[in-house]
Amino acid sequence: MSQSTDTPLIQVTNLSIDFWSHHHWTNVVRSVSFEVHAGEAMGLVGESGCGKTTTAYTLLGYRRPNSRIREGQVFYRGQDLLRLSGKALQGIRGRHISLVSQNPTTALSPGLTIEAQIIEVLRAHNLGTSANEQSARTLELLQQVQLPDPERTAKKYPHQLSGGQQQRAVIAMALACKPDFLVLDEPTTGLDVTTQSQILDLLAQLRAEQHMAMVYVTHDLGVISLICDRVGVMYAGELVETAPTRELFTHPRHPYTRGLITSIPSVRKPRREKANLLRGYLQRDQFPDGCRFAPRCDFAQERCFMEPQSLELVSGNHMAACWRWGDIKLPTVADASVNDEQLTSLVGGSLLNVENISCAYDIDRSILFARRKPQTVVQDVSFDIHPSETFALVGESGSGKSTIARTIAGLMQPSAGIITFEGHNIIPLVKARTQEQRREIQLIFQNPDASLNPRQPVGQIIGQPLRIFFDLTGTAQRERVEQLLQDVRLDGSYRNRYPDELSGGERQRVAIARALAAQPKLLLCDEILSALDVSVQANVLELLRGLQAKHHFAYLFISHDLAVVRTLAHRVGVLYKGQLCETGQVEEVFAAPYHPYTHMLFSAVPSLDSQTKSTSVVRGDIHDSHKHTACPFAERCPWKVGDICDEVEPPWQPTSPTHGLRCHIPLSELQTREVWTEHPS
Amino acid sequence: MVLAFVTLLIVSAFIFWTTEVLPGDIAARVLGRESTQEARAAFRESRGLNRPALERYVSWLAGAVRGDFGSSLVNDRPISDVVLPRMNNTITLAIYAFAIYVPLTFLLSILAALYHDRLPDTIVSVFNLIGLSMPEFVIGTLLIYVFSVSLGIFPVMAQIQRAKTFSDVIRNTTLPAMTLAIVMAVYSIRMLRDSLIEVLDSEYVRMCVLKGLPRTRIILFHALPNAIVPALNTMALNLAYLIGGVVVVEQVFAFQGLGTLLVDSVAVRDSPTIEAVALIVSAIYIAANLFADVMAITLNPRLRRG
Amino acid sequence: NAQDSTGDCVRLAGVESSGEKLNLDPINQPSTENSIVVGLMYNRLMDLSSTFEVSPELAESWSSNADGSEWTFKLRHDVKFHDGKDFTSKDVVYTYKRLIDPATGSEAAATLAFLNSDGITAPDDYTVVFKTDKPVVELPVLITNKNTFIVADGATSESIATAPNGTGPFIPQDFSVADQPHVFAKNANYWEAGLPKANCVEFFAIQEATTLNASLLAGEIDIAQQVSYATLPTLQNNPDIQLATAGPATQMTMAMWVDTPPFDNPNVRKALKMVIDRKAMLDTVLLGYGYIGDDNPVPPQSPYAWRPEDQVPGQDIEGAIALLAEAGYGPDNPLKIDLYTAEYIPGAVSMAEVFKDQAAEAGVEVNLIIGPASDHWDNVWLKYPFVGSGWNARHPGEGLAIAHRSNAAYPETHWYRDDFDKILDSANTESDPAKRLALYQKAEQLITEEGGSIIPLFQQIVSAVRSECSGYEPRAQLYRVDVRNVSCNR
Amino acid sequence: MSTPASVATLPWPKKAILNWSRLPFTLRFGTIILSFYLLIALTASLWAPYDAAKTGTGRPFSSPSSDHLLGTDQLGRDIFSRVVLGADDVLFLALTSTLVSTIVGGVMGLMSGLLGGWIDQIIMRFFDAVISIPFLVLALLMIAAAGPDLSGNYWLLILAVVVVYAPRTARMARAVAVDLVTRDFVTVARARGESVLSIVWRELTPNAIGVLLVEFGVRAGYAPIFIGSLSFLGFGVRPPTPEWGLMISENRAAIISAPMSVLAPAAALAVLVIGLNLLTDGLSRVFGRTNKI
Ligand SMILES: Nc1ncnc2c1ncn2[C@@H]1O[C@H](COP(=O)(O)OP(=O)(O)OP(=O)(O)O)[C@@H](O)[C@H]1O
Ligand SMILES: Nc1ncnc2c1ncn2[C@@H]1O[C@H](COP(=O)(O)OP(=O)(O)OP(=O)(O)O)[C@@H](O)[C@H]1O
Ligand SMILES: [Mg+2]
Ligand SMILES: [Mg+2]
Repeated sequence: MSQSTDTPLIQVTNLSIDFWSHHHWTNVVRSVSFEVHAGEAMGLVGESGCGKTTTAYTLLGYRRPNSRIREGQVFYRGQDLLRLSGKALQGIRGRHISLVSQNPTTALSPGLTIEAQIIEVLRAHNLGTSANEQSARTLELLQQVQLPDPERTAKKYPHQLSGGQQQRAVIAMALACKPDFLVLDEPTTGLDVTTQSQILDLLAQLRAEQHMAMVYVTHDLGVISLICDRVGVMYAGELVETAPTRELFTHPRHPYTRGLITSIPSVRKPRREKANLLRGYLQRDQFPDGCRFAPRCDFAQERCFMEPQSLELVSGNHMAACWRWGDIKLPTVADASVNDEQLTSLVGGSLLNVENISCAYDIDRSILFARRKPQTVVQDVSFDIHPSETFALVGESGSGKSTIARTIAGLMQPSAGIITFEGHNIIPLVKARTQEQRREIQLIFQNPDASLNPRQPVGQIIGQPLRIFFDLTGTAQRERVEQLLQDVRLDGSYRNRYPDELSGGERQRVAIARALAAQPKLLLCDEILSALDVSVQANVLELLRGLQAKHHFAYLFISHDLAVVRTLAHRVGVLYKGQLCETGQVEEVFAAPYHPYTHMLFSAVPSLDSQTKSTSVVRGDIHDSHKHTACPFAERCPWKVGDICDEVEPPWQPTSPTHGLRCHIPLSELQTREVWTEHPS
Repeated sequence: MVLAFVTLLIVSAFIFWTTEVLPGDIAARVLGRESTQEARAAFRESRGLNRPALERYVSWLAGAVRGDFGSSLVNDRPISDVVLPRMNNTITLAIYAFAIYVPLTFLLSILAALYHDRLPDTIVSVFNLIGLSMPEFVIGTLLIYVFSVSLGIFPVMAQIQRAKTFSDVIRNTTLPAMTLAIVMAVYSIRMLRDSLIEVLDSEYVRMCVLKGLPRTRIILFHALPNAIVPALNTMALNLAYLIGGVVVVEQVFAFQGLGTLLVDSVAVRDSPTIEAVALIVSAIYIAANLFADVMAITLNPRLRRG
Repeated sequence: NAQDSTGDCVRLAGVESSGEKLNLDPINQPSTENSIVVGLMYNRLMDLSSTFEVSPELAESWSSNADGSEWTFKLRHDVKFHDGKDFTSKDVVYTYKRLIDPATGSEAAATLAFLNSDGITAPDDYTVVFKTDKPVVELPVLITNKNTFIVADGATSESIATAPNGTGPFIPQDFSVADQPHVFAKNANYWEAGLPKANCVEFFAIQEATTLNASLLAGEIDIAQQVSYATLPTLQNNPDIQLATAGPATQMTMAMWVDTPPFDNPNVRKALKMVIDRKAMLDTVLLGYGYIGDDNPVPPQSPYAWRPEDQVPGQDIEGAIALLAEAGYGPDNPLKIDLYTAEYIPGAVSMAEVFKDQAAEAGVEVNLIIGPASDHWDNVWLKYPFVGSGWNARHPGEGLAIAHRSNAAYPETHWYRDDFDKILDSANTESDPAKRLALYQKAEQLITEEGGSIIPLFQQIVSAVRSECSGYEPRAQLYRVDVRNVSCNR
Repeated sequence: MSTPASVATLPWPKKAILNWSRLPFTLRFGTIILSFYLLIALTASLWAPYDAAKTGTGRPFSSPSSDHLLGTDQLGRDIFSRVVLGADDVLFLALTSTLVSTIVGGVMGLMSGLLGGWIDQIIMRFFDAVISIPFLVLALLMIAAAGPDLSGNYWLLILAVVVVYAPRTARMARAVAVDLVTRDFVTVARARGESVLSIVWRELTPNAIGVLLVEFGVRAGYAPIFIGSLSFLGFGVRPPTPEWGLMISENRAAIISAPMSVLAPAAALAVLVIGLNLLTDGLSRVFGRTNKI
């Protein structure tokens, strides 16, 4: 977009930051320099822990506790923010530079209404003299971020809003004083694809309107491609490559950038070769004197380990910190070869059969005995899973995916329906099930931080199922644990570590090992990749596939990430508001005819390959509508036929023995609807 | 609400049962060491103590449900006459003590949390720990010697019943209120400090800083309301303590409160009085807990349902 | 109104609080606080000195027949009750009949058992006659105790609770059980000329010794009837405070059951009495504010004592060891005893601790079992073979009988001895004072040498009075606080 | 090709826990104080200048001198000797009673929070009832019910402390548990069919330990004072045991006449409490207080 006027708005020079931990200073950001001009959007990418947030905070003159700025300056309009007094900073923060932080749920003060929190900012910066003026401005802001029903939303508390709405509120707050520079720290990472796509649209629009400069921090290159003019890639606290967005994606120079790009699964393309994945993960105690990426680099030579690298000009305004940028072969996205693995044929009968289950939660179990009517969140869902098969359930947050998994695991009682496992009816609740049934179905959760007991060493965590299902103790248990750790490609010595001494990917592998320990036949994987970095995700995906080949489990794979699903699943079920709206073989679901909802999910996924910047197909929010309609998707459906959608339950339309969808629109018409355009005309 | 009554019922049954199994003859205790057997027998008869325990409990309970707590076994005065004057005194003292305790707790915990692991925190912590290991009467006695005997500012005896004006009430009850406030504060400061430190480290407080909000506003409107929530129940617990557990402080300041009445009643085995006081304390505890829950919900709307 | 004349009030503090037990009916005095309050508003026929000499109060004079079985009391004519009613012999007869009527629950019924209802008569308005079945030569003393305050004819517990009426120097103001202090206004029509000197009295019950002490030092009270030994050092050389003592007062006792092993062995009893270093015990337990005892309810300092203080033998560990050896106890087989006690009077636990320590010197292992004071008289005393006990000062006739006669209401030593009873009986009917004294002394000697009471100490009443006040004389009787002569100049 | 080889060879930094100088300052200091107390408790009988119960070793209420480092109490006993000789009783009483109440309260609270539903309601209602009875009265009733032969019995006193403190600890533990049971690792354990006690022990306790430790530190300070205030009402430890709470309480009238008789045991107690709190604070730092409430 608008390229350099004379002086940059923000100029970071030679920034180095250390953290105090375990009795010594650890360097976390090293010699980072970049600049952002007025109106420009710069992206910062890198895997978790590389120092993106730390860098972003310094852009507001903020230093986290236990850290020190070893050297460097951050100039905003000529003032060094790092050397300003607290009072002066108070005047700049929120007024001229605003932050949108990663997790809106924790970033909003839980005890104050949205309005109060916005007005507070206005008042702190003496904008809007009267209360009326401030309220008016608040409403204007809420409208600007496209929050539904601003008057009512203003009076709500943060927890009364959905994640996407909360993030909009945070953005409204950031915009309150019309700043000229916005720092966004992973503003969409915790959100659904659909919500993410809406927020990105909003940001793009705001930028266009207000001509703000931005620094956009994320680990998702796809997002960057949609919003940024320029990208900086960080590795281990260093900026390893900066380039204009398109240039970076087409001609990545640094091996790390390359790995990052190839690690990204795509909805549009089926499975990718695993050879180009990044290996290992960032380890602070492993840095050589030279290039910090060297231990993980496939091209590393001795010199790499000795000499530190700094950014060198590659071309135009493309810089990379690798002396070999010239010699290594440029990979291209197109290079990634397609792995046409055959679907395992559906041998034998089904392993698990879910017939017409419905689930409901008792809301409000308060002390007052007052009980409201249970709320149904899963309705009449049926599917089956065959041995060695991966069945994926996709859908937005709150669509009932986890509820189904919990029901199969016996953690909650379905209000209707039957579950059969290996041909036998299984008793709904886990307490009543046989030891054998408990063993054969295992559950892995989204967040390994929550599913691993932080106070147990890995050995004990994996040992629990061994003890309870196989009576293994002592050395026998230990040997088995080591074996299992090897199965998930971890070293046996990890036995003695605690979860907080592991990286996210390693934690998730431990969780997988724990499930494997039971020698299950069915693994219920509830969003097990969502919390992981792309590079790590790719590794775990590989692992899951490898394990399936070896042990022949079936997976129920729950995810909202279509790309991942496409990579792993054999069959897919698309869930919306507790109802299945489409099921079929993965290739069938990922091809026309589409259910309108499936279509919306697809189009929301940002992609490096896509040329379009806007994906405004997504409408509304799963949480917005509370009206009951016969087709649950009716209100958000871009192809809504008419009143029939509200009043008549849509029919199930099979397209093949394995594929079907639930919609009023005739199949023939759905078939012709054009979906995303990879190459728009 | 139902559960509150269940709790009260448990308390009343428990108290009745224990006073029943306690060795000791109320007649001997009321009439004194030198009373005759005949006199004791007559006394028991006159108070209806010869009826079976269960019968007495049921009839007491029936009365209590209608608001009639019976009469003191000691002097046959209606329980309300015995308890209400003391309760007035106690509640006055409790309010005053609370009025000192709450700001004291806030102030010191904020100080300690803001200067976490630095000098002010250490000083507060050390004083806290010393306070923790100081019995109430040592604190009370020291206050008496400093403020009454040496400085003559406040009276030794907290004669609230003689105070005619508000300032008299304040003057007469400042020392016991201070003692109680200190005793209660030591534990709460610890809790509130910990929880404040956690909240101050939270993301939304950081966001407030990065929004350019003034520090006092951040502490008062963002940090404190959220940090208080876990400490609220302790405060409720302290209220129950203030109502029924301050025997020692009452005695040190020759204060006519419920605590002394309760201990006296236990000493003579006057079960209707014990019951009445215990139920008042329980009810206040339950009410305070409920209030704490409501406060928690007000301060933290997340706890609201629906 | 008393409140307005607070400046002239004598502010008096006692250490015991009766709580809800407090009542103004003399018939039942479960606590000292009670008795002090009652003493302010009533009179008795006679008053008793610290040494148990009787002096006229409502009775002007008295006389008996030759053998002491009929006593005639002449009453004052100029006395009126607070409500204006004249005081007459009817009131006296009513009071005493009420005191011995079992239906009233009177706690004096036992001590006044020698009276009978028919024998109390009033020949005229100002004469009362007591006739007894057997001669009672010390009747005037024996009918004078903490319960024998004269109430108006017809008064009942209920009427006293709502409208107390007496002849005494002070009149209760809005008396309520719970409210402190209890305020009494001067009885303007009091029959003793010029008395009381103070316009009013405020009475406080302060249980906590430090609080009492601080209130004294801060000038919030004028007279503390009894101060704790532990706070004495802060008062002793204080120019604002005068200390006054009276005594011997309360006796401090450890009571053994003489019919229960190991105390059934006279040698054991003797040995346990010999191990005590009474002087040292006095100096530590009472800080010297008291007298040594002779294991005899009559203190050695009394004219009735069978031997004077200087003849009381000191500690004799060797002797004790020898006696114990005779009883079969030695280093290999030490005597082990449980002493049940409590802080039922100030110093009781200290006494037990010092006793334990001193007994250890003779190889006796005393195990102290300390319970709550409130439980002591009801649950412990008279229920265990070795307990702490104590008695307020009494006239020897009563003091010897109350716990030691075979038919005593409080047989704390199980001392059922006919010979002892006979001596007491003859003393009660002996009208020659000298012979009577000899009989008492014989009984005392028996108790000292063979009895089950270890009485190492008698307490003094140590009162503290602020120097602004004068005229206060403490009495050995704990229940009697006489403030008629007190006045304060502030 | 990918991870295992490279990961396997990583050196793992030495466990910080074993390295004394790396331990939190509070933990080290607390350990020193406690060891000091333990040393005194174990050896005082060898070197204390006087017997704890020996009366009349000097004039009553004499002030500190070379004969009596801290002076004497009302019975002329040597305060210094009594303080050092009392260490073992205090440590035993305070630590045992608090430990038992923390364990009992902790387990009950965690279990209650884990089970939820009506069992939880019953347990918590019962504990609420116990909490709402003034604690001195509760203890008084208990000890009076036990009768004079058991008065001063250490186990009875410990029981009294447990009855009073365990419900409070249980409330706290329950709050932690309620937060923990929604975590997935508990769900996993449930799905595995673990027993309630096993979940409490293996999954919840390690996470609640930080909170419980802090609670323990605070309560351990209260316990001797609580026992002392029982003496105030005529219960509690039997004299002449040199237990500090009892000493403070029995000498309370002498706080002005002979301040040391009260202040010395109070100071000894204060330092013990500080030591204990430093220790528990340090320990909970080491264990990581993952679940503060
Ligand atoms: N308070 C702290 N004390 C010690 N180390 C810290 C602290 N905060 C962050 N770090 C370390 O600093 C490094 C950079 O952290 P930062 O939050 O900037 O990473 P990030 O790139 O934003 O990662 P993510 O994608 O996970 O948010 C990490 O290795 C982290 O472990
Ligand atoms: N314990 C509960 N009590 C009441 N309602 C619940 C409970 N758990 C989930 N729900 C509701 O049930 C619905 C489905 O929840 P579920 O967790 O199954 O969704 P999901 O598809 O797994 O979403 P996500 O992607 O966010 O995990 C949601 O509307 C949610 O609010
Ligand atoms: Mg970050
Ligand atoms: Mg879910």
